[in-house]
Amino acid sequence: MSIKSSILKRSIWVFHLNTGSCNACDIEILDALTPFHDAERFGVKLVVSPRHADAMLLTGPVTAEALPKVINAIEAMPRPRMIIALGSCGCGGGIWHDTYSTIGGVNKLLEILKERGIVVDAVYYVPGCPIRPEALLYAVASIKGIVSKKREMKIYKAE
Amino acid sequence: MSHKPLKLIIIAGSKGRVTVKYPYQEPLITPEFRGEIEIDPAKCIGCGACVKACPPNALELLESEKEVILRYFVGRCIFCWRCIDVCPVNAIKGTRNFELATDKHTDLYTLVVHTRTTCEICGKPFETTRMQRYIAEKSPVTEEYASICPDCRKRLLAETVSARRVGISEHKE
Amino acid sequence: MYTLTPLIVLYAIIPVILDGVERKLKAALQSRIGPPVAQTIYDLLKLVLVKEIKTQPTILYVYLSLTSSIVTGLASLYYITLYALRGDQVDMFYALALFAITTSTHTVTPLIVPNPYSFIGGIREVVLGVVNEAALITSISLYTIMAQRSVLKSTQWVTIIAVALVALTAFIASYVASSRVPFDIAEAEPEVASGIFVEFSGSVLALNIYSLLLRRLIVKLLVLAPTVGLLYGFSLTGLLVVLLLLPATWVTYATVAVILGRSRVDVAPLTLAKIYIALILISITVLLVQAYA
Amino acid sequence: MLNLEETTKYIELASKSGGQAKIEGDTVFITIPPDRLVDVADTIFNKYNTSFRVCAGVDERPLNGHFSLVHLFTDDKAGLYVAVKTYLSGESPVAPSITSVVPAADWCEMEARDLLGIEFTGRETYRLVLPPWWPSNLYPLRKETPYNYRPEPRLESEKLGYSREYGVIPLGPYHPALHEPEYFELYVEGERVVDVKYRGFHVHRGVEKLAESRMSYQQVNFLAERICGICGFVHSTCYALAVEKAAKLDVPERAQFIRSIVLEVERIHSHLLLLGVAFHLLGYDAGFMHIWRIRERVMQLAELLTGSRKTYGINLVGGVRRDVNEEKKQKTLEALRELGREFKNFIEVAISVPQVKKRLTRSGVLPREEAVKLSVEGPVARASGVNKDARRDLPYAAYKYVSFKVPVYTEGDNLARVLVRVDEVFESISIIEQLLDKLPGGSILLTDFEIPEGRVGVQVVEAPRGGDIHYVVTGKGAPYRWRVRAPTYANIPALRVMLRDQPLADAPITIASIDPCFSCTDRVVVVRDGRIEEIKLTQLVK
Repeated sequence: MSIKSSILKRSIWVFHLNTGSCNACDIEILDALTPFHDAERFGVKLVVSPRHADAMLLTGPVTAEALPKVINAIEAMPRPRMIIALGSCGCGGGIWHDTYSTIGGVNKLLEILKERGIVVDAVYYVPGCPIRPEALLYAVASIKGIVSKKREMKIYKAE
Repeated sequence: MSHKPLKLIIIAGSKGRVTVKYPYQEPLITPEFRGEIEIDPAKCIGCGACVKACPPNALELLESEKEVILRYFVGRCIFCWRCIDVCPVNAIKGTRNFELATDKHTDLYTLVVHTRTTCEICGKPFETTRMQRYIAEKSPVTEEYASICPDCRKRLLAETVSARRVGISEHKE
Repeated sequence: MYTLTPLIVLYAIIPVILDGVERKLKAALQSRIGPPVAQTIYDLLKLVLVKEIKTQPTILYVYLSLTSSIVTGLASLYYITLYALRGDQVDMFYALALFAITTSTHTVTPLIVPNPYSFIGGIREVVLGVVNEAALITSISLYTIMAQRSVLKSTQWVTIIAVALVALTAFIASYVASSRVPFDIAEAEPEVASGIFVEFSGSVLALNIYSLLLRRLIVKLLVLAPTVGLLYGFSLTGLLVVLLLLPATWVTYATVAVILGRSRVDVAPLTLAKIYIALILISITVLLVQAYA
Repeated sequence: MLNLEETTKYIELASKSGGQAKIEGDTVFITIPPDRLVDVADTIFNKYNTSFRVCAGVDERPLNGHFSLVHLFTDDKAGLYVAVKTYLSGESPVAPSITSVVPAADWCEMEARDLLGIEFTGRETYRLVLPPWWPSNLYPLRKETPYNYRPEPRLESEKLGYSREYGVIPLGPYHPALHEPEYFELYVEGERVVDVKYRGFHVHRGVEKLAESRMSYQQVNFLAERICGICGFVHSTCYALAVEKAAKLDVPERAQFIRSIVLEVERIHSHLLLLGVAFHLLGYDAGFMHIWRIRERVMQLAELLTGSRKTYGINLVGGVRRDVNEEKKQKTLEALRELGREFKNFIEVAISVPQVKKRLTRSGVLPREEAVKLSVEGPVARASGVNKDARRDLPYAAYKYVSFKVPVYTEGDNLARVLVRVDEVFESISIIEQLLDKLPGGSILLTDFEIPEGRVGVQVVEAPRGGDIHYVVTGKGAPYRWRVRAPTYANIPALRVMLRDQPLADAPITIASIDPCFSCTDRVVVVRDGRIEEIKLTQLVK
């Protein structure tokens, strides 16, 4: 098992799933592949069919129109499948988290997937508006266990 | 077929490998970069100015009987730093931190819990303790009103006015 | 006479490693670091490990055709090696025949899958393949025949020209057959989503990629063996020279692929056909002239 | 700046057709009865040769019990905005369609029909906006509809229609050639495209409604910026300028200069981005990688100037938030010099690659007359010999202080569109250098001003993809109505012309060559054949 997971971590093929984002995250994803950042160092490869993908780079707040296609795309991924929610839209619905034509981010999507019995093995959240390419690299590195997680829930008591 | 395409090799050779070995090296980041915000719980008075200014509602005030919670959801933050501009007590400061990736949704929250005072008269939950002190410091004149909720304040005013008119105060202690 | 089993195992591994080298080189030409050399191995292993989605009813046939393609490929490698050792052209013809099977099975695979993109990609590959395989086989057979006779001893310039032309044709054909840019129009990702591989996942995809890499190895050896035979001679050392030249050839092909763009599906086969026919006709006429003179 | 005899003809036209006209700044507001709309539009568009920008429906029932429909033209030669307004009944709004005289008005009329329930006569109407399952009597932009009411989505995606004689190649919604969810159906004969159906607009996020309801004036800047992640600063600038025009604020010159500088930085990054993608689509990945390597410098420059690589977030109504000091100025100039040199070196190599050259020339041709008829925008128009550029024709921000060429090509093929962008990169570099050189002193942000209600502001900003137009009606603390029309909105109909009779292999590069920015366009959702259901209005009250 440990061997298997270590091999899986060595090659992460990602499918870029734009669910109605503003393009900023999407171009930063492409930017992460280009010479200055070069995500391919970590065995990341941008594939163009969900059938080939190990992880789904989900950008955007999931608009009502894109929802059915998004579900199909995720269903088409082989197990183990991972969703990497990018940007403030992907993680929390972003600036339009409560408008009439979006469903408001990845968490709602996960509920819908659960209802339909589509299993997602892992979910990663990468905040940023848009994400820096480095933020994506950081996420990949933490998936591979190169860096340790920094952010955790903080609760302050102000008297 | 010209020889020009071959120049690519020269260009690549002259450039070498430009890749920055992040996370093993420092990222390409300028001092200007707007990253995650930090709320200083020692300064925050829970006034909600930042909440009003925040375009994506990443900052929210959750009010309950006993306490007011300022909730910062970095997962929805657009890093515009408007909250920093509007904060009356400079409790919010910006950082250059972008390494926020996590696998737990709850990691993305920061909560600042404020206790509430209750109105001296009607006993309804009212502004945060910090807020009250802040107001008292800012304008000592309103000292006696600072701990009374707006509706009670209105009633008091009405009563005092009518008292002046009619001569007898209907306000019984 | 020689036991070649370890060599076959080597052949099975070489293309995966050399592909890693190719990716590294590509990255270098794009002024970035690129993946580790072993990346292709990781990718293939990963693909074998993930749960594949068996959507296609025809998946079994896909498995069969891909496996047969790989097996025949290895067999043809065996005969190429024999040829490089002994210089017996019959071995070469066996190798070519087997390679024809390899290519055709690999080519029809996408046509088995009922998916518009795979179908387009498949048809494209067939169109290009028909032109190119013909040229490849003819030119290499001619090349073999010439390499057989020790033509370089003869001082007749016509022969030299003929050999040169045939060799050129053979090399072009082998480059095209390695389905790299500008002739990767079957896999042209942006044009037909992920080309012929679109419906495949998991181990089928792994098999498909592997058989492609194996083909790349074969087409290079197909031209290297006669060349070395011609210039150096057929022997064990000759074989070693071939194996040493292999990485160099691979890198050269890769470099060419980086500095060029993708040709268009309706243009590529026609232009190729013209070039091939011209070259082969010239060389044959030259041979005939020489024969009757 | 604007000469009277130009404006008089519009005033006469208004009075002739039983309406009145008033002039505010560079905008002519004409109000006419609905029955005269078509011939007025005909005169303005076809006789005066203005360019049609967009039409916007407004729900003015809370103010005066009417709906209103505003058609926006720009007289580029005179530097005039022309807004033609008609009042429609508040109960059952019906307007005459002007598509017979202005074909480009097709989409925006359907948008008004679906978002506001305005019916149009004299044209075939179809359910254009919103998903197929969207309730027919639920109009998001009507004031009584809450911005956050979500009908239960139905999970179905529809085909556009089948063709017996031709093969159908679906392109998208998720396709390597499109980095956004869009759906084209290419009808092919062998490898040749015979017809195209477009089914886009997956990126509708309800921006306009959101701005009217939840947001405040200053917040909308950040919303506008997120209409599009590539040309976002254009949108926020356009919005800010429109509001400032409506409220008659005079913004500090320095702020205007900084806006122009950042706009040009954005243009450079956007053009380089497109060139890179184009090379990738032509299978020349080295081109993609190197162009983006060069582009990275611009991204860092943007971060240095604004604090973010994209969605800069420095625009406010009344000015900007980040200043340019001497050190930044020097760094910028140095970076631009370096950029210009590298780009020049590389683009020569890239264009000389035989396959790239061959496949760009004479593919995806858009003839000039088609370009005029569809009133396409930006590089697409300029590559087809239509010489228009809002920076020169309707100068805004600080563009009146700089001199620059507007590259125009006549071939109208993909190569022309690429070359226009290549030239514009160099122009932008020189513009920034001029602006930095002339940068005036003073403050960068106007403080304490108020924005009166009921004013109207129209503004065009030349985005990397063409003219972007914002129409703002001011309200209480937030825009009463905010209409955005992104350039791609005007360019997509041209794709049909470009793609027809092209080899399938060229479809992706041709689609990319208009530099489609769907997230700008898709504040609405187009549906050709939607099954429509009724819902009780009582369900709305929640």
